Amino acid sequence: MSEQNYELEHHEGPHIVSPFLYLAILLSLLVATGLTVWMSFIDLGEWRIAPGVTLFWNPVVALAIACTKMMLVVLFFMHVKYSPKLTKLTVGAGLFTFIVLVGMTMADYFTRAWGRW
Amino acid sequence: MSDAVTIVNLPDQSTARIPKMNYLSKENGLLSWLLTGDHKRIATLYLISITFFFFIGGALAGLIRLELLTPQSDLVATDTYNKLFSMHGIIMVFFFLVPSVPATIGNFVIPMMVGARDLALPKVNLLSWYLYIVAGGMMIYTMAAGGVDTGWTFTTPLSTHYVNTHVITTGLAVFVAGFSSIFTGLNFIVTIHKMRAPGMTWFRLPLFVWSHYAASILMVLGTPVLAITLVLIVLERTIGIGVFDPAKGGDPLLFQHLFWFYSHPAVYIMILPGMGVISEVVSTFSRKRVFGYTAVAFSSVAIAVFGFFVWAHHMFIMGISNYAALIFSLLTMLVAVPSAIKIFNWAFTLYKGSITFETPMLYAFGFMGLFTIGGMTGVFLGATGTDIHLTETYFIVAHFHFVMVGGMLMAFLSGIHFWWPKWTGRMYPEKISQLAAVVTFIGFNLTFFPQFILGTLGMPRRYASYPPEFQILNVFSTAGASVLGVGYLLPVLYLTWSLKYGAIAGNNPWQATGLEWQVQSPPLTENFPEIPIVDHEAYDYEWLERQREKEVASVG
Amino acid sequence: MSDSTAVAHGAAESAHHEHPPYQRHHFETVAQQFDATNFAMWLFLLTEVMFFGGLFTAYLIMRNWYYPAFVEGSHQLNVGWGTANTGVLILSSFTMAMGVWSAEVRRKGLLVLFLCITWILGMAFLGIKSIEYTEKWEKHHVPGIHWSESSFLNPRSDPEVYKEYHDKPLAPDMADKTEMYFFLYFAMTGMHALHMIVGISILTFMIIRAQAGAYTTGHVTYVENFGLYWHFVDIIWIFLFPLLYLISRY
Amino acid sequence: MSHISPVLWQFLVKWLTNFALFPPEASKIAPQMDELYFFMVLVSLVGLTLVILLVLSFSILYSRKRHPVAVQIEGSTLLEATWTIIPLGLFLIMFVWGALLYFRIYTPPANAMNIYIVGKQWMWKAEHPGGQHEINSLHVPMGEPIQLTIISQDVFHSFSIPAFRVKREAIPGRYTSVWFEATTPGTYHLFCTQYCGTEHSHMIGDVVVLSRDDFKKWLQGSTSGASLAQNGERLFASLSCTACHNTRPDARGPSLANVYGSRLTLSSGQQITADDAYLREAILNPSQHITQGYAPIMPTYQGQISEEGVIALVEYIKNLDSDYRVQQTTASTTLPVENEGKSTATTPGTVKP
Repeated sequence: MSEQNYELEHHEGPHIVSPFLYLAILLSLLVATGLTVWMSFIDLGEWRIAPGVTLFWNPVVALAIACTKMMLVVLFFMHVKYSPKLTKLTVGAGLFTFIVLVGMTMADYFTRAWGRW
Repeated sequence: MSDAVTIVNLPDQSTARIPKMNYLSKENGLLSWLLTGDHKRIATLYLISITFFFFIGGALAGLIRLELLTPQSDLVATDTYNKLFSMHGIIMVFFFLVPSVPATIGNFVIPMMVGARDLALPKVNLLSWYLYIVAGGMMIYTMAAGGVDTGWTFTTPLSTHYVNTHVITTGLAVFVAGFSSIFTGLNFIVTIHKMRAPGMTWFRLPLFVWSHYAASILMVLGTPVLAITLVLIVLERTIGIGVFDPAKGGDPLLFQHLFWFYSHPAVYIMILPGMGVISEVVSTFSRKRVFGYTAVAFSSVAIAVFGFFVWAHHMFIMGISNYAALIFSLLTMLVAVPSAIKIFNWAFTLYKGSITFETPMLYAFGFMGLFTIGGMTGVFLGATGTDIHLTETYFIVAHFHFVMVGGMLMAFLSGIHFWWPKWTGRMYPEKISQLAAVVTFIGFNLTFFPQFILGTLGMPRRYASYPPEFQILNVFSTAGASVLGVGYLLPVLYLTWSLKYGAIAGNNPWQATGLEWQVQSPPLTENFPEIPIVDHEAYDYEWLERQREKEVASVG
Repeated sequence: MSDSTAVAHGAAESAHHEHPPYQRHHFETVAQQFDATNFAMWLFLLTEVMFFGGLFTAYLIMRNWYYPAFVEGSHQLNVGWGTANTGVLILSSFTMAMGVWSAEVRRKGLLVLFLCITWILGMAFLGIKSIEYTEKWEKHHVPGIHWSESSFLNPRSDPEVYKEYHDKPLAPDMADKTEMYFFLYFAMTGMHALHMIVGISILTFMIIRAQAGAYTTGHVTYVENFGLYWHFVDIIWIFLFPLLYLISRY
Repeated sequence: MSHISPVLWQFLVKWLTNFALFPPEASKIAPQMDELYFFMVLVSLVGLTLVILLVLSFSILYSRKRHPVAVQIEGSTLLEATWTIIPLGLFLIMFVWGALLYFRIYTPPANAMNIYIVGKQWMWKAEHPGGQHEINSLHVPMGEPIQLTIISQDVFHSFSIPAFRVKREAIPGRYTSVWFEATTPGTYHLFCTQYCGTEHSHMIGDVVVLSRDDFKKWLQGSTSGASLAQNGERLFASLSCTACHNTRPDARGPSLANVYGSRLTLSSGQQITADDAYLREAILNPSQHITQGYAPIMPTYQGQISEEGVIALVEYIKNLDSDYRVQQTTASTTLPVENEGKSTATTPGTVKP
């Protein structure tokens, strides 16, 4: 693990982020919200991977924007960018387990269609 | 007993006294206990509460075995029987096994093992106990009001639409108990990361701490999924939300996915802390560092990580996609390996040791044998083909009782005996406790081994009545259960006796190396007069020897 | 901040050093206390992620199965209110971050101001949410107790939505499944709103404490941790918004 | 002994006469399953003996009496690797072996005779294609592959025949299937192994394996007058399915002749094989299962037909290899409406052996 001895590792306490940066993040978040609403009214088309298996681009774009917004909030509002590795690892572990839950469950549902079972 | 067969090293009983200042004597009165932040007192509260629930669960188990003495359902009606096994399962899993070692022994020794004065969040620790009590109260209420008969797995749509027992209160009780376990796990992780004494690096931590760390990760990440699943069940019963209801387009298999996403890792929550106990005990009573420390440490973490990828092996015959079954089966095989690693490492810890056979060690031997059987039969069930025949029969009942009771309960008793002197300052009586260990082992095998054969023969689980040809083996099982009951009652009696009459233990009766053994027993409220600076690895018996020489020199 | 770190370093040298009043006895240093509680908060958020994870899994599976029903169910939601609410929540996240900043630079007045704005924005979110819920009730879109499928069997009966999206009538079996969409809509937004309510209650308590100057003495842990919680609730909404409101709006 | 304790004596006699470690092997798959099972038992025994031997011998050799001072050993990478790789290898063998078996048990051969099983609280209903109904029993011929198509009407059940080593969950709202080929005549246990409520332990029955001739006799003796497909046909007519699924050029629904087993393109563009599960879904949730080129106008029959009714319809459509019969029914007046699928439930179908 990353942190070793306590006193050695620790530094100045929480990093203080400039309010202007917060303001910039706020503006980008609002812009991203506008963008995601605007995009949702445009047909971005679809990708026919196989007969019957279609990927619509709209939800993909919407989720990509949502993920970007999440990253902005997590990194700056929640100070993860300035936090020790352990915090970053914690966030990573959360996302990873979340993806395992959703991904592996969905994997079952999708592969059911492959066979007659 | 001569010196050659025991390592017990007690102070001179004529002069020894329990230290006047200790965590038990610091403050008196009920309030000082109910409002305490001291991890040792909370551990004691937990110990009392889980023992209470263990005996309720045990009594239910006794009734189950009595009913199964005869093929007909003659002692109790079928629905009463269904309530008995449901509540036995719920109480034993959520109110005994999950909190058993972590919330009691873990709570008591982890802060001392890492060299801290307390857990990182004492109030959260106390909150966890209160949540447990609230949940336990709800469970008792459920029992008094007529019980629940869904089985501990709450299978939908049975639990949501087809039974009219107290599913809602039970669901909420388990929900609350889940948060109690989340807070315990969270507290451990923070403590292990942030509260280690100077010099206490990760690879100087006792393996007990490693295994609790792994179990805590599972608690923190797995339990909330169970919580939301139970919320959905409660909502389905109260306002008819249909996520799991096939009649409304919902999917009962989704419930299985979400439930087992927690409940499979939950078995590792139950067994990992027990494995930690065994590491400590085996090392102490063979006077040797644990063979392959890093391998044992990382196998705990591997179990925690892989534990999240295998849940659908509970659903092989339930109509999941066969491809998914394949993947989950493969991953199940992988998660079986770290357990094998641990077993062999413990066995080789004995190699060239200097072994004595006090009670904790006897329980640990029992653990190693029974857990090997439990683990191997898990592979039978993890392999897709044999799972078809064996699942949902008594084979699976025997399998998880070998792991949970033969494994975790043995480890729990081992740990309780091992840390009893630290906890109370007094020794338990050795001879009778050795007898109890042996009785438990025999009773256990007599109870659960026949169930493997029953399962292979095809006797389904959760049956109140069964075809008469299965009776013989069931009689054995019931006979064994009564022996097992004696084995569990004995420790309660003599441990209570020892509170007053046990020999004064002194600081380190086992001459163990853990930091918790270097302080007085029972410890001070703040654990250490001065936070220790750690300069040695775990299980360093040479360091211990040097310490003792130093002491002798300074006294002399 | 500077003198509290000095205290922290001092405490590291000797366990018997004078502690600041907010340092709990079992911690060696203030910094250790901050780190530990901060980390604990993150772990708690981890459990929250998994808590919502179950709902998201259910949502994704049902959405895949009953896509047409989810499309028309989603068209019944008001994008205007949804967008407004997203803006409100993002803004409240910003004011919360500013609140943490005020605590860090020890400006009591600013801290109270920002916490109050956050409180108001939180209430505004719940207000808008309740307007939306009322609308659902009036349209008989509350599954179970107050439910009717008529707007999906016959979209023309709802001219406002119809002129926007020209939805085709759903087949009866698919129209049944719109109930599933609203189950999940209410479960997910309800669970989110519950988190908002808890957050606002804590915030109320915090405003009183902040007024008394409890968080401007260098002890920012509490504000910082609450901020984490608040941002987390915001993030959940950031995902709920496109998933629930913006299905096939074109 | 017998005069010391008659009870104990009786018990011992009972034990020795009834003692069995394995259920009878009465299907083709059973010996294969048992081979793997024995292999696993063997591996477990070897593993267990190894652990016990290690623990015992070390306990004796290195007890404090004989070996007062422990030798500190760090560990051994070689040994760690050994007990990682060997168990892993063994487990992987079991995995592959088990997976092969699993696919065999859950992949019915094409020529299997299909019997429908409906589980409900607390009984098993079996529907033979010839129209024979059974409750809590199942008669099957020897030496013929039998496929079971299983569904539950309420909660999860599990259809288990230990002597055949097969088991499959009965799930509400979905067909599952399993197959076996019985090899030894006799009567075997049939269990519900998934906990399903109060009378769970009474949801048991018998599987009777008969020789082919006996089975034929049994079929004749238990006939209910109409075959399953004929019941289906009646239901098909009474639900007015023929109003759309007919052969007229302006028919609003596709013709169903020979549809079973064919490859269909749905309106979503997806290609699927029309199997039992598809037919069931198409009746209950039609809108997602519309064949390309047809409008999604079919009403849902959810809640209007019982599972047995759906089974009869599926069986009817399965056996529909020409439109002749449909035309006949369309032309003639429809039979009296027997809604709610009662048509099959009311037939005097229960035949006890």
